[in-house]
Amino acid sequence: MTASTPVSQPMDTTLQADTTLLGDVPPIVQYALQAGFKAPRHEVRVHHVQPLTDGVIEFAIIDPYIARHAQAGQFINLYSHDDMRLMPRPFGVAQVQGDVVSVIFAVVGEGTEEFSHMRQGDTIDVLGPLGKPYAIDMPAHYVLVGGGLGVPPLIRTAQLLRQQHAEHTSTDTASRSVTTAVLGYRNVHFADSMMQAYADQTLSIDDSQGNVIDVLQHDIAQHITVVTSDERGSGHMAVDEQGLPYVLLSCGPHGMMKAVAHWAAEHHMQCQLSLEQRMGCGYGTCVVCTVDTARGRLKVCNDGPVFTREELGWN
Amino acid sequence: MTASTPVSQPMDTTLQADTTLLGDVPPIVQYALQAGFKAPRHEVRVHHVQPLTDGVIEFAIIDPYIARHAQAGQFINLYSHDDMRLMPRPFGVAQVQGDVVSVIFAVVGEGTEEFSHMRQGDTIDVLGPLGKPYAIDMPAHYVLVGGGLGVPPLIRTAQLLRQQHAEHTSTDTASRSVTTAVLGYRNVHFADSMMQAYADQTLSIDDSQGNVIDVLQHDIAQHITVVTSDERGSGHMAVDEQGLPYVLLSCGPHGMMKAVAHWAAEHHMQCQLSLEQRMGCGYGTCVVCTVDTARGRLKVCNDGPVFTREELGWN
Amino acid sequence: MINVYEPHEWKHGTVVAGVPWKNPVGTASGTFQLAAVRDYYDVSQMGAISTKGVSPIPWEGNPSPRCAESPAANVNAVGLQNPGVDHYLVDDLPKLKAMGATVITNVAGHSDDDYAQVVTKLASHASDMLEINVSCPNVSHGGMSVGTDPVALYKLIAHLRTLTDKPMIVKLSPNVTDIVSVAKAAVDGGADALSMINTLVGMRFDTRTGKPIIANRTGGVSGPALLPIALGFVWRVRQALPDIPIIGIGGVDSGLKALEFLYAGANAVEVGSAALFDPIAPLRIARELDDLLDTRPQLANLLAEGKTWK
Amino acid sequence: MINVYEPHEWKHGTVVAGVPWKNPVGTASGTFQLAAVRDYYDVSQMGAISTKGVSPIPWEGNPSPRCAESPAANVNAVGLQNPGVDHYLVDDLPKLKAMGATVITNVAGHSDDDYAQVVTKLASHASDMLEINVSCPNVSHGGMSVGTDPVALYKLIAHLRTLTDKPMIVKLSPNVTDIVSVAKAAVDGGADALSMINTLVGMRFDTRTGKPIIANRTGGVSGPALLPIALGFVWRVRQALPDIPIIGIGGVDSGLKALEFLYAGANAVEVGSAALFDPIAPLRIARELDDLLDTRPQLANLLAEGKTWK
Ligand SMILES: Cc1cc2nc3c(=O)[nH]c(=O)nc-3n(C[C@H](O)[C@H](O)[C@H](O)COP(=O)(O)OP(=O)(O)OC[C@H]3O[C@@H](n4cnc5c(N)ncnc54)[C@H](O)[C@@H]3O)c2cc1C
Ligand SMILES: Cc1cc2nc3c(=O)[nH]c(=O)nc-3n(C[C@H](O)[C@H](O)[C@H](O)COP(=O)(O)OP(=O)(O)OC[C@H]3O[C@@H](n4cnc5c(N)ncnc54)[C@H](O)[C@@H]3O)c2cc1C
Ligand SMILES: Cc1cc2nc3c(=O)[nH]c(=O)nc-3n(C[C@H](O)[C@H](O)[C@H](O)COP(=O)(O)O)c2cc1C
Ligand SMILES: Cc1cc2nc3c(=O)[nH]c(=O)nc-3n(C[C@H](O)[C@H](O)[C@H](O)COP(=O)(O)O)c2cc1C
Ligand code: FES
Ligand code: FES
Repeated sequence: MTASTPVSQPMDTTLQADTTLLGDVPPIVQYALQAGFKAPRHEVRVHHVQPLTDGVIEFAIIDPYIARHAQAGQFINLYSHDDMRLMPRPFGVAQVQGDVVSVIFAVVGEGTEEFSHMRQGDTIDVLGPLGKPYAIDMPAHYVLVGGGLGVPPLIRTAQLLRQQHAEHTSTDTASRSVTTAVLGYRNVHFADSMMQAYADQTLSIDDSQGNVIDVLQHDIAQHITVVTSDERGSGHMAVDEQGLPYVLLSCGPHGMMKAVAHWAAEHHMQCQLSLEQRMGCGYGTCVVCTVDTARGRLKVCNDGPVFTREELGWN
Repeated sequence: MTASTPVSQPMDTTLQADTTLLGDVPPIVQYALQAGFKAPRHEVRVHHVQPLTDGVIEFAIIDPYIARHAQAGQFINLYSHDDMRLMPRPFGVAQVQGDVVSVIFAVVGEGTEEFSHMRQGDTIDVLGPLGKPYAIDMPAHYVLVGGGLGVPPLIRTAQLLRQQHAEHTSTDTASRSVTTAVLGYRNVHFADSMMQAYADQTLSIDDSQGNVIDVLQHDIAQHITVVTSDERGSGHMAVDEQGLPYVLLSCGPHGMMKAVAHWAAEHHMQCQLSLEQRMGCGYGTCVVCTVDTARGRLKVCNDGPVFTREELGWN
Repeated sequence: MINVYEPHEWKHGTVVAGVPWKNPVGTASGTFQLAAVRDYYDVSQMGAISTKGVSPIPWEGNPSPRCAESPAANVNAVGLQNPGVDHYLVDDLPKLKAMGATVITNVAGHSDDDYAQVVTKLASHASDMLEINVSCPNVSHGGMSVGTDPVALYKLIAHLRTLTDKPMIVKLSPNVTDIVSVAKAAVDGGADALSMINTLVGMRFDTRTGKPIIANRTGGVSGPALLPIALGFVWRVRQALPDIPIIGIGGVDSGLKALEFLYAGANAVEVGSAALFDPIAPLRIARELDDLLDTRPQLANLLAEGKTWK
Repeated sequence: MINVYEPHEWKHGTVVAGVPWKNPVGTASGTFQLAAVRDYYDVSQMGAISTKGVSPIPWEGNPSPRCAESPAANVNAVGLQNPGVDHYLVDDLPKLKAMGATVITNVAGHSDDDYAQVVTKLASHASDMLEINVSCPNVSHGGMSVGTDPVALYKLIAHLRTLTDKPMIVKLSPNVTDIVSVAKAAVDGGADALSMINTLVGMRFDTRTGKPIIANRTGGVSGPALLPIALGFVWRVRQALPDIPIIGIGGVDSGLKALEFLYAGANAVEVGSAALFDPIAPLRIARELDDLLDTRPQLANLLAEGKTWK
């Protein structure tokens, strides 16, 4: 039996336009884009690997495809060279500069150990960008609350907010968003300088000084005005001194995020939280990475990693 | 319960003397030698990787320990970097130059494919030298009959015979051995030049011209005199024109070696043959690599790979 | 490198239990979610698509974490989370058929009645084949226990046989002493084909806490580590049952490994874990096999006729 | 890097079924030949040495080739080649004892009578423990078949119990539906300890010829690929039998993996395939574990008393 069917197009029509990268990416990515599909797992080169502090590494790859597509809070899978370690290692995209995409990770196990020893020019397999991003379209005062290795995806978020800012500035000053970063560390404030490049204000604290709730309480709470949001009929809404609604975006340890969600609820702020879960695939095919939500057991990798406070029922 | 026993010494007392290498080898080898043991699996650097002909690679490592110990016809295990491929890849030692040990292999599967892409300075794990060597102590006219990838260990054998020669030359010309190499190839005569550096005479042939038996028949047979070997009482013995007894050493495809053994029997030559078998460990612990002999099922890896014609019952 | 996106004229199709497959490579159940995979390649190009196990009502599966890594393997305990057969019949199934895919609906149950309900509902729908999963190690009732007991299995399959005319594949568990008696029970009960293997029971521990990594504690081991074990099962069943179509599953991550299953006696293969590590792996494997079969005309001829061989 | 050659004061010994081990790491049967290994390290430093299976008369094993590679695994079909118990009693056993090793004699048989002969001969010799191998997949009679049938196993072990006072370990097969019932049969029959797992049945094919690589066709799968499966078996038996000493086997190639077995409920481990790929692996693993236990005093205390834990 011989069958022949022309390659059909995927449903997601937003993918179809992007054939501009054809020259710069590996052939397999070119072919995928030409056919109107997302890039599959592909091999790229390491741009640099640099320790930021003890056991925390900035790891950068050259990947024009991911560079162009990585939205706020999205992540990428890195894969080991050793087939003993087949599973994906997901990391939030921390920054994009030209074609260079960086992540920041802690060395915690075999995979991150291996990656930490890589050097410029080495090859590595990657898949992404993956996951549902933070919603940052609405003009707002975004409060980015990150803890430890939850900070990196918020840097990328601040970077994108700054880009929106730049694009809007000439035409529509009224709808400019503002970004305040609130970062908590165990000790060394390893990501402050990166965040400062994009956020309007960067506040940070480490375990010897207190935690992010202390910062929110001390430096944000006093600027909040609670207004009645008629439009949505949802009751109260926190706005800043310019009248911009506050939106809290968070990523960090589970306990911290629960406290942050609680604080946001108390202060009538919208709140989006980015979760972690052990993953089998990272792109939505294995149903391994679930979290219990108000809408049932959802997949962290592509129903999330970003969920609203309401979805998680964290009140 | 706490127990303490001092590290005991191994039985093989020949190992104990060799502590002269301590400075040049990896720490684990140093420790082993100091304690009087054989070197375990250890990591070394690749010296060079060079194609000799289509799909045939000369692969050289820097390993003073193996360089010093590799006897005629012994082999080493190379190990893949990919833990999907855990098993040893055994290769006959082809040449030793200073601290550089080379093997010559055909790219036939995943492991040899991987090794063929390695480059100077890369690391690789190795164990050896392994196996029972050819017996080449007796002054004799050694006829080294190799076929294809069976040639490499005979190069090392010729190299050692040449060394013996050099050592004996000043004192005892009567007992100098002579070496004639008879090599068969599929097409390109890739090892002739290496063999010529050590053998007194190198004859070779490829499939388009004939086979090694043709060479033996045409170039060796006429020089044989069969004498009665009273000493041994074993009847007839082939000697050359100088009266040196002929000893045939062979390595190559199974069929070729059987024919060679048969030819040797017919011509009253002693004959030692080096076998191949799939191996689990290569050093004698798993009993995976057996061959049926007159003495029962023996291990190719450390009862061999070299067996006499009589042991194999190849008459 | 094969360009899996370029239109391809399949050279070596096959027929499994009467159903034509474009090529002998399907996706394995539980490792294919249409909504996720369709963005990566044209899924209709696969030999067949085996869906996630479908149960009579929505199942929420096991708590997280649900997986752990292991050498050349992963261990998972999803526990058959799925939105239920009714949802499946209005969502994935019609979408897959509209795309031109050959569909194997994987059927899950906690009891004989569960299986019967799903099979009954599917009988009148467009699914090309059914795959009765009696081998999931991650559910507490039904699942694997039916698949390890020849008597119970015979009874179940014989009952399901009365409920459907669709080609029925029974998916076997490797967690058994005697696969041949289980396979025979399935065939005697009316199975049109067998697929094997499902995952082996296994687990990993966190060496910091000393506790199992997976919330369910044990899970199912899949991936390349299974390969020799799965080949052994397929070969033994093929020796005992020369005629039943067999779909080989376990550790297939290349065309060469798919080929090994054909030599072991399988008529086709399904690709599971490999798809977790690269979305396009199943199609790449199908294309690799299509080329490998060019140089094995005898095998390709048998395949084309949907025959088995030894 | 640990220097395994330097004299070492073991910090965390244990007691298995009353027999003191210097540390909880032994060699696994069939992967240790004294004549080969003694040149690489001081074998008396191991927790215990489990010898190659010993049969009543010399066995010649299976034809070659006897092994194939597989992802993170090897497949072997040695078929218990060994020079027989009489040779063992005058060669390996006295040599090992003279070196100060704790010796586990692995006992092989084709029939109940074979096992009984070997056990009887060993009863009066210096072997510290016996390990009854009822789980070898590579012999046509006896071997695995006894180990997969609880009734036959009970009968065999109960009989052997009458022939010896030595601590008797029964080595279990993973090729079973219900390991717990097999384990219970062994314990009821009089086993003092269990070791698990032996190899899983598996095979590989040569994709050039289409034929099995191993002459015996099927073989036993061992190596890292087994790890999660072996951990699962140990854990399940430990849940069911809280008190029987268990020796965990399967894929141990580091101190951390040995530790996982202890967390799963094992009292000790044996190292098999890892020794095939580096002669000194068993001793390295023992040393790694000795250090890891320093930071786990609770576990180390239980070990020291030869207790089990959950
Ligand atoms: C969406 C997402 C984004 C993430 N972003 C970051 C980041 O920006 N920076 C960072 O340092 N870490 C991040 N993590 C955690 C990171 O994925 C793990 O630390 C990493 O996978 C550990 O790999 P390993 O090989 O070193 O550990 P091992 O323990 O050897 O890994 C074994 C397996 O467990 C998984 N695993 C282990 N720890 C975690 C974990 N905490 N979360 C999920 N899977 C885990 C691994 O992915 C792998 O499959 C993120 C996780 C998720 C799910
Ligand atoms: C004592 C000895 C000396 C050898 N010397 C040489 C030599 O000097 N040059 C050379 O080219 N080859 C030599 N060989 C053969 C060489 O070991 C194999 O070609 C090589 O292991 C194939 O590895 P691979 O990963 O490419 O093949 P794969 O097929 O991927 O290997 C899979 C497994 O099968 C084993 N295997 C495959 N073919 C053979 C074989 N022919 N013999 C033994 N094991 C095999 C591998 O070692 C490995 O364990 C020798 C073999 C032995 C036993
Ligand atoms: C995450 C995951 C989920 C699975 N879910 C199912 C399932 O719902 N039904 C089923 O029959 N098999 C299921 N399986 C088993 C696979 O279909 C397949 O039999 C097994 O993984 C072995 O193949 P592999 O080695 O290619 O992964 C699942 C496997 C994985 C890894
Ligand atoms: C080459 C080889 C030979 C073996 N021979 C025996 C044997 O004689 N008796 C036995 O009980 N187990 C035997 N085994 C099984 C091992 O002892 C062990 O149970 C198995 O290999 C799993 O452990 P591993 O993953 O550490 O190798 C053998 C294993 C191998 C690899
Ligand atoms: S990790 Fe596979 S679905 Fe989320
Ligand atoms: S290969 Fe292990 S004994 Fe020869």
